[in-house]
Amino acid sequence: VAPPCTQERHYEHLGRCCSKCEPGRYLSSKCTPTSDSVCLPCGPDEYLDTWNEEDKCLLHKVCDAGKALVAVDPGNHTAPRRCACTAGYHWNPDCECCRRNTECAPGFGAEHPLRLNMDTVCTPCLLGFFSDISSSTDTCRPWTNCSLLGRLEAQPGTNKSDVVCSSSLTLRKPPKEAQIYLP
Amino acid sequence: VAPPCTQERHYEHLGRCCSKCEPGRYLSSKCTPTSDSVCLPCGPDEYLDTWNEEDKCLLHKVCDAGKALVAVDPGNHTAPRRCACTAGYHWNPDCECCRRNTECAPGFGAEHPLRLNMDTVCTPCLLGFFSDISSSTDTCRPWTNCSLLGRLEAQPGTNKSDVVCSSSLTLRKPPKEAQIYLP
Amino acid sequence: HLTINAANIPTGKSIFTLSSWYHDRGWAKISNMTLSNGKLRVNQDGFYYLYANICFRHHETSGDLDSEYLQLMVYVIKTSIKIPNYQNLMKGGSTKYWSGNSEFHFYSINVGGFFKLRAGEEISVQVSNPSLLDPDQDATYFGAFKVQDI
Amino acid sequence: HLTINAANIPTGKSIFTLSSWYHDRGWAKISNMTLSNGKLRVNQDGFYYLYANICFRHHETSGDLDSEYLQLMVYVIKTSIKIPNYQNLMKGGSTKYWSGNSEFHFYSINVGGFFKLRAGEEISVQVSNPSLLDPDQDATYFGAFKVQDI
Amino acid sequence: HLTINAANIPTGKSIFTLSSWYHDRGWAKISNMTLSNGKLRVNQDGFYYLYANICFRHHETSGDLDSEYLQLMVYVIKTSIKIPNYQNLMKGGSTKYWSGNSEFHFYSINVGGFFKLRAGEEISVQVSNPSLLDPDQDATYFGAFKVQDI
Repeated sequence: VAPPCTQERHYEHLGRCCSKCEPGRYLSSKCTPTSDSVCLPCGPDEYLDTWNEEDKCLLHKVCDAGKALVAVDPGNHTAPRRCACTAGYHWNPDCECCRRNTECAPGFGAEHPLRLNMDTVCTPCLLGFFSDISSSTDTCRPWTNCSLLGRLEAQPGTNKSDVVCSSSLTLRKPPKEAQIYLP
Repeated sequence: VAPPCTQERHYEHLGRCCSKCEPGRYLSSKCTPTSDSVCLPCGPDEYLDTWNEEDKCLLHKVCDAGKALVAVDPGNHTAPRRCACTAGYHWNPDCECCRRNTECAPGFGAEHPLRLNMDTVCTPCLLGFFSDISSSTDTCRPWTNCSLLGRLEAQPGTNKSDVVCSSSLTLRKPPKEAQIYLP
Repeated sequence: HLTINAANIPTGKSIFTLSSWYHDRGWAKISNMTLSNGKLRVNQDGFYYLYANICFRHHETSGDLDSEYLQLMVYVIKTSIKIPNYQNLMKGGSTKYWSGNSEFHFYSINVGGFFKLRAGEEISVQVSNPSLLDPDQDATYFGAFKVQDI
Repeated sequence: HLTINAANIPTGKSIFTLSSWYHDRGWAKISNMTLSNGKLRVNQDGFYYLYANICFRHHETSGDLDSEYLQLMVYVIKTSIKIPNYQNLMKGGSTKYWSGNSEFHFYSINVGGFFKLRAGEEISVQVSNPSLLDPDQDATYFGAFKVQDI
Repeated sequence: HLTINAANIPTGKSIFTLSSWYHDRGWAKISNMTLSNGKLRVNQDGFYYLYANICFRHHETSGDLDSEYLQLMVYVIKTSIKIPNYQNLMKGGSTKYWSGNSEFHFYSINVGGFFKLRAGEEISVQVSNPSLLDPDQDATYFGAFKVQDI
């Protein structure tokens, strides 16, 4: 029974059903009436990631440090290299270049985990948290717990500022179980 | 008598005197020993404004709003489209682009009628007229006639400023014929 | 030689594959190749010289630009039914500062190169800031001609 | 391939049809086409690849520019005895800000395209700001070569 | 068609003759001409169309530029064993102001021209600011193809 001429792994040539080259190899010469395709391995820095009848392999792209790119996957003969922007930058398809990550204004924090090659996602600080700086990495921080320090709250916290504890020490000893910080 | 082979409407081909195509049509095929030229009409957005032996019509230019151009004559199959700069701008052949119209400084007025696509022509304000602004459209304005308002002239006008009438009313009634304004 | 279809310039500023070209009016013409939804398809294997000329322009009457800092780019890309994603053949352009106080800005890019192309492969043109494209036939065009057989 | 006649660079800044090219010295050469007062005339119908490279430059020793805001452009145009006015085949260039405090400014434009030309048609080159033209033979030139018959 | 060898981009900013090109991978290919230490040697007399596309780029992560005022240039030159020093065939480029507060700058140059070349003559490419060269194969390349015999 003639092997099925599946399009994914075969091609038709001179009325014959010949085998394509596997990923990582290119078609050096087509099949002949008497012999099947001749496939040769891709050269340095080249790849082909599909069964193919290409007469040349594809060149790996350059993860150009001069464009703030780093290789996140070096790729090999059968898989393309993948690049991403260096920390603090994200890939912007409009300019096809690495743009500075957005800084979250005071009152907002950077959502974690920070995702490589993606812009910062800023979320407003929830009640009990604050951020008093512009940053593309810092999350909102919890308000200081004055009672833990045996102090009184002199000024309430906002989403942009920490609470201010009174300077004088209260005489009462702080309760044990209150040691754990708010999440 | 063979028709005269006038250059304007005929061309010579294979020793014959053949007819050119009229404006709006192009020469689809030249004459042969046995048949005259074959002319076909121009396609959409195309024109030919002369008797011709062209094998293709000319493309109408684009009155590109993105360059502040508007079509003053859309043109048709036999006449080219004509563009002009939108109001407030004039065609500058140096940059082949629409430049802002010049603003006439105080003491000068824009000559009317304003001509489309041409730069402002500023002329100094004549005696009795003034302009106290920079404008690419305003003409010089006549001095206010204090006597008409039954006032006295507190300050004389200049080419850049109006006369200033005294605030107090004079008792004398203004003479009738002085109603008409200076040209 | 294909010229931009002036009536169908895309808006927006993100990278856009131009799909609407004239092939039969003015300087535009095509032979031995086919144009299908903006892609110039190769019918005969051969060595071709590819070229593209893209003009960008902005006049103050169109209102302010979103940003005065622009990156105006052209990418000539190759796609083929056999290989899924596209490959960049040529790129050109410039970062630009188009300040608000000038009434008119203009910039043109030209790229060209000699490539081995197979029947079935398709050439198309991507640009940044498509809404700034100059629609004149002498401004924005691309093309190819065969120089040698393989 | 025609190179600019360095001895005959026009002055002034308005658009100017360059009429003085070398055709027989340095890299300049001409065959199967004729040069008459700056126009490259086609003698044989055919498909030609046309190209032009124009360089502009200004050194402070030449004094201040009238304006620091410039539009440096090239237009490759076609004229023919049969059709009165000229047609723009290709254009390129850029608006530029050449600030006074830099001593030297330079900018080059390149355009190219594939056109069907008829015997009798003429190609010529217009530029803006002719007095800023770089007179070197490797800087300012234009040319054409026939690729195919019609 | 030769593309820049990304692994071997020279540093520094003075004019540099590029000597390291790919000739056999990606879009790079060569036939009827030979590449020896970065020079493209002509084997057959003929009329050739020469072209070069050079891209420069700078990202703030590479640190500050020595100066924000740059002159980014390409020179395509011809050398031959018979004539000692080289001859400039084509040049292109621009003076640029790449201000520190932009995170990314990019600029591309394209030149092309039709030249009569003799067997034994060699074409090479000089650039200014080599450390700013974009190493992508679609960005920095040069090439030639023969159009006619002499």
